[in-house]
Amino acid sequence: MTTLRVRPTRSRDDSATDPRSTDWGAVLASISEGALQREVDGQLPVEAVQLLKSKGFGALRVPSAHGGGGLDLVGLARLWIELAAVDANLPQAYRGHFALVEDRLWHHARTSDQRVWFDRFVAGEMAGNAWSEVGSDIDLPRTVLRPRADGSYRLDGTKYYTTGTIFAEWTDVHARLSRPGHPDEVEDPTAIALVDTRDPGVRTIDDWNGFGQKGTGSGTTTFDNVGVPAEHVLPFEDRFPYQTAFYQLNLLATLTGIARAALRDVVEAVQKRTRNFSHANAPRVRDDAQVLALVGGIAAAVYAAEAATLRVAGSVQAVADAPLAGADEIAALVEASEIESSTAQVVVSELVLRATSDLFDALGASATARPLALDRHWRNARTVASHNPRILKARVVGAHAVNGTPPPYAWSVGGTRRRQDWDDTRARAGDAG
Amino acid sequence: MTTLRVRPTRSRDDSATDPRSTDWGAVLASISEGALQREVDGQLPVEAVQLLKSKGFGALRVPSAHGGGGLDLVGLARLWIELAAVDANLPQAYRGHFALVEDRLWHHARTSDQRVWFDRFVAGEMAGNAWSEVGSDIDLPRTVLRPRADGSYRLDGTKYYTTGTIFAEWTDVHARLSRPGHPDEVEDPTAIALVDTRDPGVRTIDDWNGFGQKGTGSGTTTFDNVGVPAEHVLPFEDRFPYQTAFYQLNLLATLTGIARAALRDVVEAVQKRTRNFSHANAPRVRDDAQVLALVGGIAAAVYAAEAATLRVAGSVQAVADAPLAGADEIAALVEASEIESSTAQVVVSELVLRATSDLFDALGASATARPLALDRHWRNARTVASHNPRILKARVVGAHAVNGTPPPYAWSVGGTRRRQDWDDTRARAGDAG
Amino acid sequence: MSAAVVPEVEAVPVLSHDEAIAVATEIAADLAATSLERDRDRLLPGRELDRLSASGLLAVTVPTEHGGAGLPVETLAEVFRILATGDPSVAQVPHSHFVYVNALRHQGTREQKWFFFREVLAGRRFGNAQSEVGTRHVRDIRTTLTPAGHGRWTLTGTKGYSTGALFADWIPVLARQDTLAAPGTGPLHVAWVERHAPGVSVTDDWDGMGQRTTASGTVRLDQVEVTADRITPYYLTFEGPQTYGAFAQVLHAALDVGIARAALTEAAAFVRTKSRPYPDAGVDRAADDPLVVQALGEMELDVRASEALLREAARAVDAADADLTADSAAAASLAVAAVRAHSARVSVEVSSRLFEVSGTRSALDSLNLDRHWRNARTHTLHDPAAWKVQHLGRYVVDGTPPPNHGQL
Amino acid sequence: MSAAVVPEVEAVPVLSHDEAIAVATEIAADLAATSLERDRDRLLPGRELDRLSASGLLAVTVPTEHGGAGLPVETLAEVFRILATGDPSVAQVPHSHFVYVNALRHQGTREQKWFFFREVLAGRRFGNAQSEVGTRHVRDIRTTLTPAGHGRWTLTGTKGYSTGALFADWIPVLARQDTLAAPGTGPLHVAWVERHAPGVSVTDDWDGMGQRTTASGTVRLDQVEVTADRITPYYLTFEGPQTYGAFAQVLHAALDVGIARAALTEAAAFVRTKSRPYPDAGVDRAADDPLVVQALGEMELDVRASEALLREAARAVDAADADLTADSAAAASLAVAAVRAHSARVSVEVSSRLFEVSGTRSALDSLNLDRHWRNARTHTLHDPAAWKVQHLGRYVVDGTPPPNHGQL
Repeated sequence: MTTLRVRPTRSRDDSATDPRSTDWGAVLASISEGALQREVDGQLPVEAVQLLKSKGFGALRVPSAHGGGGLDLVGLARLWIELAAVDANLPQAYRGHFALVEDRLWHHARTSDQRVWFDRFVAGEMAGNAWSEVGSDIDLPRTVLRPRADGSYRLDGTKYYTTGTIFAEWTDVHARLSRPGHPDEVEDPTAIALVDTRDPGVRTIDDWNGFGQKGTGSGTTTFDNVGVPAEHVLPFEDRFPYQTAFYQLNLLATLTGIARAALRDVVEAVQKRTRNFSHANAPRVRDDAQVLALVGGIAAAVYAAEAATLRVAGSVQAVADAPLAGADEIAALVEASEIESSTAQVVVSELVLRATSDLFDALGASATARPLALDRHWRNARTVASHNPRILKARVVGAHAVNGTPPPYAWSVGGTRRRQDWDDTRARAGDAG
Repeated sequence: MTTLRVRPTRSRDDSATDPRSTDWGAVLASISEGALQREVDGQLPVEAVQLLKSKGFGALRVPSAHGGGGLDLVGLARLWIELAAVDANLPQAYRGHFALVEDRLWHHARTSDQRVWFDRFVAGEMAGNAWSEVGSDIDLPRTVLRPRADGSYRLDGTKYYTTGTIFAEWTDVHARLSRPGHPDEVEDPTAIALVDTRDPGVRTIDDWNGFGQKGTGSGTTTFDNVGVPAEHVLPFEDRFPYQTAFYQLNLLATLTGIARAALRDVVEAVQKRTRNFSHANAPRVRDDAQVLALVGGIAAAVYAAEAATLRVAGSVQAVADAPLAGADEIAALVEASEIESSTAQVVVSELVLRATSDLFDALGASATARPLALDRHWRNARTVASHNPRILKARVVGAHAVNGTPPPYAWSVGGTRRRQDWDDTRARAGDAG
Repeated sequence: MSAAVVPEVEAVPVLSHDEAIAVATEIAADLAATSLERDRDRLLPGRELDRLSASGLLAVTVPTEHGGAGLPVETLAEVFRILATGDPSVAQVPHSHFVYVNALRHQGTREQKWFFFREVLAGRRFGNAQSEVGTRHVRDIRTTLTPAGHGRWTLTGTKGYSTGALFADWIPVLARQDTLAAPGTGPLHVAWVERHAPGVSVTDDWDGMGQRTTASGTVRLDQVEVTADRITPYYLTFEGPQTYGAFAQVLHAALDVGIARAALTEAAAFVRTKSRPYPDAGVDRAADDPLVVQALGEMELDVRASEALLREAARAVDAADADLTADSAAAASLAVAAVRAHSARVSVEVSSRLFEVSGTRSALDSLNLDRHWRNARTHTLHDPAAWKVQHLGRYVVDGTPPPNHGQL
Repeated sequence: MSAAVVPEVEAVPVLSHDEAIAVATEIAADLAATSLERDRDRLLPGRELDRLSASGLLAVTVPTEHGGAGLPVETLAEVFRILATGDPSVAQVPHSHFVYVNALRHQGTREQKWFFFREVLAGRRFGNAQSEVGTRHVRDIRTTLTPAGHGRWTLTGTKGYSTGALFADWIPVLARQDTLAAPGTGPLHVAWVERHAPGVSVTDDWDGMGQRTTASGTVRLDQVEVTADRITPYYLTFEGPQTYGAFAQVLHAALDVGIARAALTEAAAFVRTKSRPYPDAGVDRAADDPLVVQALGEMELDVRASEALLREAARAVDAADADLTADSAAAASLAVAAVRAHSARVSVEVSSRLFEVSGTRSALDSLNLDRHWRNARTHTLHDPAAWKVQHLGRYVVDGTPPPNHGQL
């Protein structure tokens, strides 16, 4: 268990590199260097996150006019894939961050100026996620925001699987909004609190205990009398509507990157292998037709997974492009993107899991040596895939194809919630809670 | 065996509809209507081809400035997929045509004005293919062009699997160029002759005898003293360099469309099924979780196949966009597109074959009734897939990934040839043989 | 009884296990040589069935105390498998025959056994008239036996997918034996009617994409008179542990396993004798391409696995017959479910991969190599493998035994 | 001989088939309860091996004429499979032990048999020192026996992946018995050295991602003295038809089949007791979700197919031993190749699908459920399944019998 915190690398004035001028190839190469050792040692990718912050990674989606990278979601998904291929933890660690960016972009386009947030993102500030609780009703979190006399709030509670928060300056907290004079908690609305993790009442420990994706920083975060200004408390109903598809896109890109890493490693290992079976097809392993066909199968899995993931990115971008559309149109675009992401997952998770397991068949027993950690690809893929059970997704897709059944509206891994009504929220003034 | 010929529907002056104004949805719906009956009756899609000609289908790639549709290859691949979903024969029947269009586009951009051909395409004229022979060396076809005194040529020989030629005004013939005074045939160059099928010396019979893709018009064409003007005889070396990848793209799109047809039919059949097993998961078949998951799996296969196919289309378009690039750059783009198309085939053929066979598991024994012809999807997919053996493709892809081995330069199904050198041809004056 | 379909023999041979296997192997080889044409032209296999009857193969399960060979299910399943490697359509025709010989063993009266087993030993065949088309589910049966007085009953109804009825001497018909008071609700019985009895008509209207010559037609029963001694109580079969369903299903599995082997044998022969090697494979014969060899090897191990499961399932049915308890019957049902689901998957896959290894030339219509896939795909829908898998899954997760009915 | 690893018994029990299965089942249950910790903390199974020795299980293949149980391969393969369901690392340790008991039966002198079988009946274990690291291929052996005069030889070399050597009493070492004239080219022999003899050292340096506690270390042999009566001619094994390779391989297959069953059992238990149903599945228990049940059913039928192939392969080896010809040996090799390739695929798949049915919670490190996949993935690389498939494919397409060597 690690209890570190990646403190911000600079003040807001000391701006990070403009992401448009970043050489991402060099950044990826640098992150790649220590990745295997981090996995073997069980270390969080602290320096890698620092590097990403300093290079403007978190501001890639911020419009260029506001100092960001101005990237669309297809471009972002492509970069996520590349990043996952060098360290599968990182796109997932940044998932909550990019969701908050997306939320701010949506509101900026619809109703309210979000330049203050754009500035933070451009300054390298990162957000994590703090939505999950254990054993509580999804519509009634135990983490509570209580109004203070000055109009601000105090936040108390404990969140689990707070992916990315350990690295972040901000965390995005799902909480119950307690209302004085309304004693029935069940009636309370829920809200999103954007919490500054530099507050001394915020503590994060890395107690994530999965056999894969060990460096995502998915630990436990406690909030003890943490002050939250009113403008950082947002009605839950106003959340950007394509969060479900966006989260799935992040997982798809991570899976695809893992497969790419598996391909890279198997190609290198085959190139290095000198010893073949005496009755093999060719003297050199790298000329053995069976080995080559196996590697070809993995390459094909990567190709198809990338194609499907980028296609999903396009469908999510279509929602992001329609902030001012009518409620029905937004709902239809959201539904389409969720069905597309579910559809892609059915194939992608299978292709990637198979690729990460099959790669060993091109190699010998020595490939199982623990210092090589070639099993991390399967362990990572298996862990990511279990967020999106293929069994469930295939049925959702089939029910949509046959009966037009809309996908379950999952706002987070494992939960479902009521559908948003965008007409209402569009009429409202802003984000203040 | 059918021995019909689809005569052209109009003279060149009577132009077909501008493809840009065509409602392709309506055209596809119209073609769809008779497709099942044609399959059951073993009829060629004659009227469907007529309709496509009259709507400007064959001119979709011709630049808008020259009266064509100005579509890029991604758009064309998308339409091929949709067309294959309503009649799997048609994109394959048009494969040779679009290859000739591509060849003319390439030369128009590089060296010589091809407006005369653009006009023909815009007028609805179609080209078929006549390259394959039986048992002859690929570099020494038995079909021969002999010079006539007037500078034109006469063509004699027999070609097999002349896909599309039975429907077409033109056919694209690979032939040996006999040279008076050079008695050693082995030294003869080969050429492409663009032959007017309305010449009385050209005869096509539909003797294609496969269990799938029965309506592609892949018959035998004989040439008996057929006159060919000199400007219709093209040096083989000048053929557009991305024909291999282009052909593979056509097959990929056809496969993907077949899967889409399978999905459409299984969804309809499940919706209609009333009888379930007494110990099934749900009273209605359409609510049965196992059935829905199976349909979802097929939908996911279609999604991934489409994504991969369209990605390949993008890579082929990248070559088409570079007619004036240097030889090395063209060669690199060609190689990339061939590797991409081979890579996609490894996954797509498996996904599509599985989908077309699995669909029956969502249905009952009554789905096997011959009048429903639900097996046509598997028969069609199996026939198309055997043009691109997965076994071979996986090895090609693996050899490229591991050893950087370039793909075999297959100019046609089953054959390989020497690599083209584009520097040479770029320097030449034109197409004349 | 029609002279055309009953061989002119007094009694057919009583075969030992080894003889049965040898005879089946010989007949299968002849069937294989002509299966292409039978499928293509839909030639119904009247002569082939007469040969089966005359060979004694259709009598191998008549109990020894009735003068039969009394061979176990293990032998019969292997005979079915072997015949299916030759022509699975022909092999499927006598499926119901054996199921009803088995039913007589379980539920026939002494007199019925005496009569019908003698018929079988004389080379007579039983058909099948069980399923009904358009009812809510496969066990919703509307054909009725209504009382006609004096120990006589009247049988009326329509049956579909009646495999073998066309070539049968006797057609056992599944029907509800009604009282006049509550028509349509009586317990299920089997009424035995002669193929050419008044009121019985059989139409050859099967038009499936595979298993084309099974002669699975429609049987119409219009006020057919049946005497009480020709009625057996079907429902009693399921009032205790039984292997009736497992027996029927293991024979179905044997057909799929046979189809898989036939497809693989044909694929290997094609690769060996006709396929061209892929360009750039660097080999002279397709049979030397390690990737083609690998694909054939994968197909072989899948087929072997189905064959092994078939043998184990057949032995499990024999073991349950020898010592019938709820546990032994459940074990037999699960073993049969396993081979049924496995062979469904493998027969479809191997008959499709045939083309993957054989290459483009194998897709010619004249070779009719797609009949293996069409046969597999059609026969594997006879009843859905998905349900066999459910039963296995329920057993694994909760120890739930499979349901006690005729489909397992 | 170390007191720490040899149980304090005069002679171990001589077990019947039923006793062997019962004892293995009991030990496997105890192994299963502790396998999680052994894998996690890499606790070498010294005590567990002593229990195996004391139980008599390691002596079941000593021939009856030497006072042993003389149980067939069918029993031994089932014992291996059962032990592997408990802990496949522990089960793998005695693999070489049985292989060398088998080698002695084939190639030992009368005196060697008398001596070593008595050792086995006294509970002694044999290790293994066969593979060499860094040579060109697996059968490129550089360890040598050089003549030292007076019927003595000197053994020198280094062996890797020496499963079981650490806990062995005797280590049979594969070496070339050289003449001084042509060193490094002599025929392969097995030299038997005591684990703690001068010049023998065993290092526990195995660090694989799975099968972590097999004690597969490095054996260094530095001028170890060996007398001529402790040398058996390995090369003779392959001069005629043999089942030596098939015997070794069928036991490897049994380990994979056991891993697959262990993974499935654990998946079913997890689904039954711990998994939450998927939202919107409309069921109260994950175990009632038809799609989860379906997945478990598919896994069950794959595991059953591997189990059936294992039994058939073991019986084929027994049959070849009873009547050894080129054909019977080839049939045994092919049957073993089938189960080896099949169980390799199934053990990897089922141990991965465990997570598909169990859901997100199953991925916690503390549960260590991934050990099944790590074990399967590691052990299935022991020698590549691809080659088993090639041999099957060559047999299918050309009737080519498998090669006659120790790997099959």
